[in-house]
This record gives sequence, C-alpha cells and structure tokens, in this order.
Amino acid sequence: MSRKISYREAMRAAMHEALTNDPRVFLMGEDVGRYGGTYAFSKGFLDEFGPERIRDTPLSELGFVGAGIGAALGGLRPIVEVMTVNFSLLALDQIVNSAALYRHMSGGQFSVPLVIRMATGAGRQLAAQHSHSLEGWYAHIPGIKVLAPATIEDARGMLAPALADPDPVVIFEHAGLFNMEGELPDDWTVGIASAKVRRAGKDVAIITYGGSLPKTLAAAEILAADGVEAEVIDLRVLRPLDTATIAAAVAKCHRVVVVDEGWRSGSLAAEVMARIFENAFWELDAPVVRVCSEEVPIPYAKHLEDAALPQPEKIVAAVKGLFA
Amino acid sequence: MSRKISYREAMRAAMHEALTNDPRVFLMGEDVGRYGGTYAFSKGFLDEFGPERIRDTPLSELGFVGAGIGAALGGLRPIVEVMTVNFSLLALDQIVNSAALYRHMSGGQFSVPLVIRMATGAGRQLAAQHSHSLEGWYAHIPGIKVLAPATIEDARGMLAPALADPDPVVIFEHAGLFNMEGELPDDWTVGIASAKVRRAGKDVAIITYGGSLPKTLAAAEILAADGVEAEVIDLRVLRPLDTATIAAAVAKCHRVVVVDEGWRSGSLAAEVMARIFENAFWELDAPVVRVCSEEVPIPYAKHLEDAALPQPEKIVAAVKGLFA
Amino acid sequence: MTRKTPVNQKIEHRPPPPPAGPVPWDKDFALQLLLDMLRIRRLEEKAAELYGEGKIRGFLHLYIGEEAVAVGALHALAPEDNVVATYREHGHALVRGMPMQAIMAEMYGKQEGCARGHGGSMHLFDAATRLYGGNAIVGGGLPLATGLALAAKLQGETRLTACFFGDGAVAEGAFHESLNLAALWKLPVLFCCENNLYGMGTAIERAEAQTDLCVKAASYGMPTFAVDGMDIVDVHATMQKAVAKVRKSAGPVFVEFRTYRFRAHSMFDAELYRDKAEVAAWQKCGPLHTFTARLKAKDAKGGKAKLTEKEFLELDKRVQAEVAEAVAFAEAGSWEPVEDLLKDVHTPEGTVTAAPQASTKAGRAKSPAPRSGRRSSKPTSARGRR
Amino acid sequence: MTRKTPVNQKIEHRPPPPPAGPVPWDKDFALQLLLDMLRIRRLEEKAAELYGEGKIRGFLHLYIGEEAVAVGALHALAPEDNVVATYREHGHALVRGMPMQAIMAEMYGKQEGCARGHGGSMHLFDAATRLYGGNAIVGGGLPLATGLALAAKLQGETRLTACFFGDGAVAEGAFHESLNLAALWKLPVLFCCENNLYGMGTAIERAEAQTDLCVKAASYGMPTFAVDGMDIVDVHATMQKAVAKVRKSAGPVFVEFRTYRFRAHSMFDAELYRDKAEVAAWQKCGPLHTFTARLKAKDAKGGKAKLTEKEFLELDKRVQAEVAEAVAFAEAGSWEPVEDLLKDVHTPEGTVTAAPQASTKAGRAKSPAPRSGRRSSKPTSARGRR
Ligand SMILES: Cc1ncc(C[n+]2csc(CCOP(=O)(O)OP(=O)(O)O)c2C)c(N)n1
Ligand SMILES: Cc1ncc(C[n+]2csc(CCOP(=O)(O)OP(=O)(O)O)c2C)c(N)n1
Ligand SMILES: [Mg+2]
Ligand SMILES: [Mg+2]
Repeated sequence: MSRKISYREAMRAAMHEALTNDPRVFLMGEDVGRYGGTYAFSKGFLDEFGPERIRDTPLSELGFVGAGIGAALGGLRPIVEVMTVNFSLLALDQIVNSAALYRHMSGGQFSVPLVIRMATGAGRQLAAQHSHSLEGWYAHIPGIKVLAPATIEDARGMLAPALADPDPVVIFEHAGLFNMEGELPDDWTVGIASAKVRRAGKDVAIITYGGSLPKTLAAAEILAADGVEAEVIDLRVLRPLDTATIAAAVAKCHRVVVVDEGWRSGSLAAEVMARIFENAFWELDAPVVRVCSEEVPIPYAKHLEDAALPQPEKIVAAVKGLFA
Repeated sequence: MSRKISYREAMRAAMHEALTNDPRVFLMGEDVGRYGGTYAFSKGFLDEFGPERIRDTPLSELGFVGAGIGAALGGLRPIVEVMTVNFSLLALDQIVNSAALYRHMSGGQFSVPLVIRMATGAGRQLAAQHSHSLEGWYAHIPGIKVLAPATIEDARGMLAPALADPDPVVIFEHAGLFNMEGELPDDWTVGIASAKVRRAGKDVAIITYGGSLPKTLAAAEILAADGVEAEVIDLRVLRPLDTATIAAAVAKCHRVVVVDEGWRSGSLAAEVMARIFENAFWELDAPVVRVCSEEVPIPYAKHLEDAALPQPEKIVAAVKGLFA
Repeated sequence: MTRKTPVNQKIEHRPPPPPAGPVPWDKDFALQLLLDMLRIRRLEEKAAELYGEGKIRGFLHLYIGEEAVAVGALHALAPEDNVVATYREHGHALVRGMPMQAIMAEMYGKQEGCARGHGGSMHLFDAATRLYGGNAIVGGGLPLATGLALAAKLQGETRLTACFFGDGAVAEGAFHESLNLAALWKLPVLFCCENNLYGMGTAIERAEAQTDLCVKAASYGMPTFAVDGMDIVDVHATMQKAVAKVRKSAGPVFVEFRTYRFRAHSMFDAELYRDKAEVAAWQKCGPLHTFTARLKAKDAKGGKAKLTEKEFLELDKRVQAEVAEAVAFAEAGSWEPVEDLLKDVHTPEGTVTAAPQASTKAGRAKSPAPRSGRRSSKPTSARGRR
Repeated sequence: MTRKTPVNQKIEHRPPPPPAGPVPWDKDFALQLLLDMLRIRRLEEKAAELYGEGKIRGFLHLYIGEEAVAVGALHALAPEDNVVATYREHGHALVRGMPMQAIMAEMYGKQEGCARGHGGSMHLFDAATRLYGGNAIVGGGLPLATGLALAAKLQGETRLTACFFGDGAVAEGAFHESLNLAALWKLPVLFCCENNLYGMGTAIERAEAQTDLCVKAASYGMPTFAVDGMDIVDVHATMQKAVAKVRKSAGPVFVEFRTYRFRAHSMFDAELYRDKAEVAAWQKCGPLHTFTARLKAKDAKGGKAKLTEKEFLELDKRVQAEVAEAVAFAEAGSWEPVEDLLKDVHTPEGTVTAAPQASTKAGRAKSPAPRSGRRSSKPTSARGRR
C-alpha cells in the first residue's frame, strides 16, 4: 500500500509527528508561525502547538541559530529553520564555530542535539542572492551531519533520525522539489547512514543528490531510450559520505558522471571524484566527469538560469561523452 | 642580488608601498592601527599614514567588510584585514552575497576593487575556534580571486596586482609562515595568474599551497635522500586554479600527491583531484592521493594538533605508498 | 505599539488619521511628486498583472501603499548623492531617474534591462543615478552604504548616501554594526527605515523588543526623525531636514517612515498574519488618493485648487502611456545570448572602474519626468545613455 | 569617557577613586571572596610563568586586575544557574567550582584537563558546574546564553544564565541580535559586560559611538546596572540585585562592570596602545590590595578588623599550595592517546545527552573552597567526579 503526497506534505507530516511525539521538540525560524512557513510547511502549527513551540523569530539569523544551539545544550531538541541557505551565511559562525566544534572542544562534555533545516538551490528565477547551493560547504565541516532528502520518503523520514541524533544535523531541502508528488509506501523506513540506488543500471553510474535527482532520473530515461542503462545513486547523506555505495557503483558500471548543482570548482562533486580516486580507481574505464553549475552568480532570466544549472540534456551529453 | 627578509617584513613592505603609491588605498581592520597589527604587519603605519588611512575598526566583521565593499564601490582601494579566517565566517554574507555577486548581478555596471587579507591555518596550538583553513570554501565562489602567498616573493609581490585587479581578491596568509625568512631577489616580479614549480622533480608531483608548502618541500628533501625526486607545485592562486600547470606536472611525473591543510572531505585537494580527472587522467600511473587535515576540530594539545595536520612524514608516507 | 504584547496576542496596527490639509508646494512641484507616485503605482499594478501572465517571474515585491516614502524622500536628495535600496525598490529606481523601460525590461529578464536581465525585480542597479541596488539580503545594504559614505568622506566629496531598508532589517546584526560604524566615524549616511509594521508576516512587536525604532537608532548617538510615511508633504519636509542635518554635521541621521504595505509581501504570500480590516483601515491613508484630494481642495484663501480632475486624468493617461511603452519596450527586447553567460563575472581588463562621476545638476533634471515622450519604445539598449 | 574624542586623539582612561570603606559582610564570606580573588591571581601569575617556560602554549589571556568581577558576580549565582564565558575565563571557571587542577591540566594540554586538552586556556568547559565555555569568538557566547535561557524557560526551570563578555563584544552583531531576542522573549539572561575599556588595543571610544554601554543595553528595553568593577563589595551587591531582578521578572538584565586589565591582552601584546602611567593609575584600584586593606582596617565602631596580616599570609600560603598542587597534577598528567584523535567529534551512540541536572544546594558548597586538602595531586582524572 502507499499513498500519493507531495514533498511539502511529507516534510510537514514529519514535523508534525516530531512536535507531537516529543515535548522537547520545537520549531523556530523566520515566519514559521503566523505566516505559516515561507513554503507553507508549518501552516496551522501555531494554532496546534502554540507560540512557544512554533516560534517566529526576528530577522536575526546569527542570533536565533545560536539560540537554537544554546537551547539544544539546555536540554531541548530544536528544529531551527533558516529560510534559505543564502541567509545561512549570516549564521555560519554559530554553526561552524559553536555547533560543530562544541562536543570535541569540550572534551566530550557537551553535545548539541540540534536540527537545522534550510531550503536550497536555484531554478525558480530568484537571481544571484537567492539561488545558492552550498551543501558542499557544510559537508566540509567535522562535527555535523548533512542530509539532502530528495524523495518523498526521505522528506517524510529523515527528520526523525536527525532529531534522534545527539549531534547537529543540517537538512537541505531543495526548493525545486517542494511541489513534487510521489508515492509514500505505508511501510517506509528511512535511515541517515547511507546512499541509495534510485535506479539500477549497468552502463554508467550517475551520482547525485538533492534537487538534481529528478533531473538525473529524467536523463536516465532519455539514455535508456538510447540503450544506455544508467545506475542512479542518490547520496542522501552528504556528510559523512557513503563511500562504499559509491565504490560499489563504480565497480559495477566502470563509468561515472557526478551531477551537482553547486558551482563546479570546489563542488561536492569534486569530493565524490576524490573518493573514487581513493576507493575505486582501478575499476574505471574512463575518467569520472561532472555536471555542475557554471561558475557564475545564478542569473534571473530563465534562459540564462537554465544554462547555468545542470539539466537532463547536459547529463545525457556527459554520459555520451564517456562512450565517444 | 637579493636580501634576506621575513614573510612579515615582506607583507609589511608590500602594504607600505601600496599606501605610499596610491592615495586611494587604505587599510582597515581590527587593531591594524594603535596595536600595530595583530601580527605586527602594520606597526608604525598609523604614525606615517594617519588614522583615516590606517583605520582601527570595532569588532564588527560583517560591518567593516561590508563597508570595505562600499568604499571600493565608492572609488577607493581598500585593504580590509580580517584578523583571521575564523572570524571571517561572520563576514561571509557580505563577501559572498555582495562582493562576489555585485558585478554580474548589476549587469556589469559596478565592480568591487577590494582586497581582503586574512591570516589562516593551524599549528600554533590555538585550538578549534582559531585554527580553520577555509581557503577551499572561498575558492568555490565565482566573482572573487583567491591567493595564497607561501613564499617571501609572493608575500612581497602579490598585494600590488591584487589591488590593481578590478574585482575582489582574497589573500590568505598562513600564520605559520610569518616568521619564515628567505631571500628576496632584487628583481622579483610576481603575477597572480598561475601556479609555480617550487622544486623540479620527475618521480612524483606534490601539489600544495600556503602553509603546507614548507612542509612539502621538507618532505621532498627527505624523499630525495631516498632517491625519489619530487616535483613540488605551489598553487599560489586558488581561484581560478591553474589547471595547465597541474596537468603538466601530472604528465611529467605520472604520480600525484595533493597536500592541503583543509579538512579532507570537501577540501581544495578534492578539486585538484577533480581537475586531474578532467585534464590529465590518462597520464596517471596510480590514483592520486591526498594528505589533508584529519576530520576533527583542531585540538589544543601539541601532539594532537600535530596528528591532525599534514606533516612532512605523512607526505613522505603518501608518496612511498604510490610506489608500494 | 506597546512592547508588552504577549507573544500570541493578536496585534492590530491602527493607522494614524489620513493625511489632510493644504499642500505647501507650488503646483509644478506638487504635480511632479504626484506624478511620480502615480508612476510607481501604475508600474506595479502592471507588474502584478504581468506576473500573473508569467511574463515576470521570481520574486516580486510591490511597494503599493508606500509610494509617498520613496517619492517624498528621494526628491530631497541631490543627483550626486548615493542611493542604496532593498528588493522592494521599483519606486526608488523610478524616482531616482531610471527609465521605466529599463526597469520593465529587467523584470522581463531582457538584456535591455538595467542589469541585462541578470537581476530582475530585486536587483535594479543604475550607475548613472548612483543607485547601488537592489539588495535581496535583508540588512545587506547597510554596510555597503556605510562604506560608500566612508569613500565620500575620505575623498572630500559632499555627497551623502541614503540607505533604505525595512523595519525587519533593524533586528539584523548588520543594522547594529553599520549604525555604530557610521556614528563612530561620523559618516554622511542617511538611514531611511521604511517601517511598514511587518517583516514578511512578522509584526514589528514580535520582532523588536523596542518598537520605537528612533529610540534604537538614538542609542548610537545619532539624530533621529520619525514621520508619517503616508503623508508625502511631511515625508518630504522631514527628509529635507534630515538631509540638511547630514550635510551640516557630516554625520549619520536616522529617519523612520511609518508606512504600510497594501499588498502581500511577495506574490507567494497568503497574508494569514493580518486582517483585511487592518489593511482597509490603512488604505484610508493611501498616499495617492489623500494627496490627490488635498491638491484638489481649494486653498485656505479660497483660491484655485492645484489640481483638477481633468488634470489628474491627463496625468494618469500620460503615466499609463509610459507604462504601456515600457511594456512594449520589454516585449520587444531581446535575450542576452547564452554564450555571454560568464561575461560579467569578472571585469574585463582595461575597464575603468572608478566610481561614476556625479552628473552635474545642470545636466540632469532633478526629478525626471516620464521618459515616454523622449524615448522611443524601440529596444535599443535602455542603458545606452551611459 | 566622552564620545566626541577625535579619532587620533590620545585617550586616557582615568580610574575612579580606589575602593575604600568598611566591608559589610561577615568574616567568613569576606574571606571566601578574598580567597577566590587570590586563587585567580596566583593561578594566573603561575600560568604566565609557565607560558614563559613553554609549558602552556597557544593563547593565554590573563584576568589579573579584573578578579573582583568574576568573584563578586559569580558568588551571587546559584549552583543551578548556567554560566557562559569568554577566552578570559580562568577566574570564572575557578570561582564556579572547577578544580584548579583541571584548569591547569587543560592549559598543559593533558587529558586530565577539563576538556582533555582539546581546548586549552580559552576553552574551559565544565558540565558539573554548568560552565558552557570558554568561547574564543568575541560575542559568540551571547546567542548560546540566550538559547540556554530559552531552554530553561520552556522547561519551567528557575535557573538563569549569566553570560560574560567584554566591551569589545558590544559592537558585534551577535550582541544586538541576542539582546533583542532575550528582551523580546523575556528570557532569564544576565548579560554581564566586563568593560575593561579595551578590546585588544582598541579603546572603547574608538569602538563605540555610544560609550555608555548601559544606554545601549537599555535601548532593548531591559533594566541595566553599572558598577565599579574594582570594588568587589559593590560588584557583589549589584549582581545580587540584578540576579533578583532576573528571577523576579524572568526577563533579561544587563550589568556593566567597569574594570581594567593590568596585563597585556594576550602573551603577544606589546601594549603600544596605552601608557604605563594609565596602567599604574588603575593599579591603585587593584581589587586584591584594596579589598585586603579594607578587611584589615578596624571597623567603624573601632572593633576588630576582619583580617590580620597573619591570616592573609596563611590564606596566601594555602592558595600557593593549591597552585603548586595544580602544577604537580598537570605535570604528572598524561597525553590523550593519538589514536583517540577522532573520538569526541561525534557523540558515541547510547550517550545520554540531556542537560546536566543541577546539583542540589546541599550537594555542593556554594563557594568551593580550594581543593588542596580534599584532592590528591595524583593525576586520576580531574573529571572523575562527573
Ligand atoms: C538575511 C535575510 N533573511 C531573510 C530574508 C527573507 N526575507 C525577504 S524580505 C523579508 C522581510 C523583510 O522585512 P522588512 O525589512 O520589514 O522589509 P519589507 O519587506 O517590509 O519592506 C524576509 C524575511 C532575506 N531576504 N534576507
Ligand atoms: C569575532 C572575533 N573577532 C576578533 C577576535 C580576536 N580578538 C580576540 S579577543 C579580542 C578583543 C576583545 O575585547 P573585549 O570583548 O573587550 O574582551 P577583553 O579581551 O577585553 O576581555 C579580539 C579582537 C575574536 N576572537 N573573535
Ligand atoms: Mg517591513
Ligand atoms: Mg575589553
């Protein structure tokens, strides 16, 4: 059995469940309450859980993210919503210099059981300051975990284990996915430890995550029509990376494309490539290639934005290049 | 002819020259004036150039970096000193969302001729909050250039072309280098376009930058004693990366080690490895390996800090591993 | 606006009495300001319509209801002054002198737009009128403005920098750091807070422990003014005083414009956080109809009104024509070639990057009239004049 | 401290008259506070010496001159309260109840240190006494403290959170955002500003447009107190009032402690920014010798003094012994095995991460006496008590 819901409904259900089951959980961020959530994820929550637990904040990203860290230290299980990754730059000091370091720096005395959620990504013509994909930055920082739910199941299921984790977890929700609909099986279970094969194939492994997953699956369909069977790997957990699943896909397919909406230089895709050097080099029949965003502030005009981002056609072309 | 000076003196001379030659140049940052500069880079400048041009700022990283951007837009050539990369996290919003994007986002109307300097790196037992190496983060951002002077010549010479650049340039000065002494030839010239071979070799290419350069050169000496001749590449310019020099070294040596003080996952080293996939894969006789920092907040205790960071012995071991 | 409101109590923002009374300006000037308010209103009404049609995309933040602020305030500036604005800046760009065509084309994403279609509605830039954006990071413009003022001061220029931002920005660290720097260093910045009582859906009482924003600004040791932002006469007079104070003291001044946004925050906002009745109450203060009514009234001595209904309709017709031409211009515009995608990431070598020189007063009309008569709708670049 | 000082004028910070007059406390309590000041002083003098020997490395920030603040203030807290401090926190850790051995071992980098040698001087943490660091990012502790107070409030706990920070932190955005949040949400935070007139080499007049920090804090709508931080009697009394106010109102309070740092900012500071004479003038207010003198004076009614020279020397001897034992403990300590390098990056599964429970008043001395008598210097873990 399964039922059709949207990514938005899945996230909403996950938060609703967490708020219902654990009195230590509360949601805090800009416009999570009276506005109903920037993306309507928390519509109705204020009435149900009250203003103490559905806490609208002033525009103070550094302050309220830091307050989330303090609240976690103080015994609560905050879900801090930073409206988008773009504004999280204002809070990076607290995330990196406090949340991530706290346990180690205190010699193991204090843990920070905090979940930070943020929308990420481009594709909606929001222009340069509202279109960053900085998951790769976060995935560089020891002491935090980084998740990227890209399916209905993960949107529904990743929050609970993130909240159960004793350390800070950052969840990136690609805004391009919110209206996506899909089947949620009744017996879903979701962990936050490993990558997943989203489509089995044998000719090429395409490794991706987040908002690029649907594009990659679309590319795989186009390729299939041409007789190329692509295995599609959804990284899901961006830190720590699941090297074993990556290596297994390389060993199976021998050709690899990495797809990542981050800007090419210094992208998370580069890290995946480094892992392949380290774990599966001898399995390769061709150099690994990547499809990333062009190195340009994401432009507003649709044709330019489209040109700046990974697209199914570019993925197809990259795969075909491997067989040329 | 040449003369022996320290890295600190070289930086100081470079700033002195810039302040002397161009009235639009001024230096702004925490304790650059009356304190004489956190690392004594600007000792005496206040008396010589006055408080308008040697401008002590309050502890307001976001504010004064943003003010530097505004001042650059307004016709000046600011050198903004952020005491260390660790505190630059507070200013990232202005650097990424304003400085880097401004020219493109304005359709080419406004340029930001700004230089931001900051100390970086670990190795002085300053513990987790004062030991970051985030050059790789900055190197991910389109619209800025990123420099890492690792020699006396570069410390002396990189500032002038950075100031002449019409766009934002970020200069990372590794604090472990400040007391390093070396010869400055009388006829030095320094560009900011390419990587440089710091030691010629043929058996292995070791690619590095910044504070890891002396460690890498030390490793090369140890290796030489064992009959392995390492070519040492100093990236110098971290954005845009000089792919051609990297590829040439791979083509020459066929074996590669990348050394980077950044944390391993998502390090700049990963980007170098990705470039090798893209530009020199078929030249490789072995997978590229990297020596990075361990994925831990840098600890205070010396033996732990040493263990967390790249060291000559680890570099030697990595090279030997390639021949095993 | 008391600070004691419990966090879950409903907040109602009662408007002041609608602006009334004679307008102490000569007819020309009064009509110029009316015209500018009308231009903003009609441009944005059209933009909302075009958004519905999918011609304009991304975020679109309307200024409708707040027109008296940008118009009254910007008319108190000199052409050589700098302006820094937010993502809600169509009005500022327009009043400052950017052709409506360049704005519309930018919202269409056409290369004839002021930023070649790179920025859209939130990122209107104009070197010619010293408009330094169009910033979509709340509070992001304040440090920039501080730096622009620093540059002016260090270069011995007399220009000031007017920085517009919302009430929501006051809670950001950037506000604090910038006001302190500007006051400490005595920089000629005019901090213009457009207090429309909400930051997105968050009422100011739920964002600020101290809702009297002048009290906050005064704590940095700078002079402050508060003014009814629905009353363009007061706005302009207060802004003139504030400008004079900055020019005289060469230090910063803070002005709070108390205003109200009639439309949703953006095109995605369901407005769950306020009642229709509250909006309706504020609409009674609407800057356009109250100002129009004041202009139409006979003056105190029973003399001639400054505006007749006929004149108003003519004015409106002119504006509607300007809007239509802007749309035509944008429609006829072209897409930047995809091959140029990376062109503006860095400044080409040889580009002169000095700050734009202030145009002389003689060279530019202080308050630009609509361009409709002067500019053909043929899509030659709207940036050609630079 | 006028705000009008031109930027290049020399600033001289004249001290207030040295603290004087009778001490209105019973002998036991007075000697307990004297003892704690002495413990900080002797610990830090030794630390400076050890720094010279290379036993302690990295950054070392001494609190010498400011002891009256931590001692007077922390003795007004309850054990269940939270404390957040800066990198200049040896005193706070000590007074709060962390064994001197754990501090010294931490500065040595030994695994018997409070943070297993991971943190050093700037990162003293102690779950048992609810000391949440030791934060080396200026202003970084304020949001944390705000969050700790939020957790207390939401869980119906009565504890308050005392957050210490310097004058330099006031210019940071984190200060602004935190004070606003705490005031807006009525959180039980006690903001304790240790104003020693300098942030590194930058005099407060060169950092703050408004040098009266209480005026700044008041602009968030919270009660404020300012007190002579060299006078431990005043510090304690004021802090008691402030604590009572937080407990009663359950909202934040701001206290400015006006104090002075006798030593360099850190061990790297050449102190070019202030005159020796200024330091000497302030040393006349030194909290240790002035308080000692007041205790030695006969009381108003000509009665017995609270302290004799002999008693003082005994006290000092006890403290010196405690310091010596701490050094011995640290010297005898061990290095964390390199194999454990990654151990504490994440919390091992199964670890209980709930907030530490407040120890009961009965269970802990309110003001811990030196541990010398109670604790052997054998380097069993100083963290063993947890
Ligand atoms: C730093 C940052 N945080 C959040 C946002 C999302 N956001 C855009 S506008 C806005 C409300 C701002 O309110 P205000 O400053 O009062 O301006 P107004 O929209 O009312 O004109 C928010 C929360 C943003 N753009 N930047
Ligand atoms: C965000 C940040 N910026 C800069 C520094 C470097 N720094 C360390 S202490 C200090 C001075 C802080 O002064 P203050 O807050 O007055 O505390 P004090 O040292 O006087 O106790 C500076 C600039 C830092 N640690 N963090
Ligand atoms: Mg607003
Ligand atoms: Mg200080």
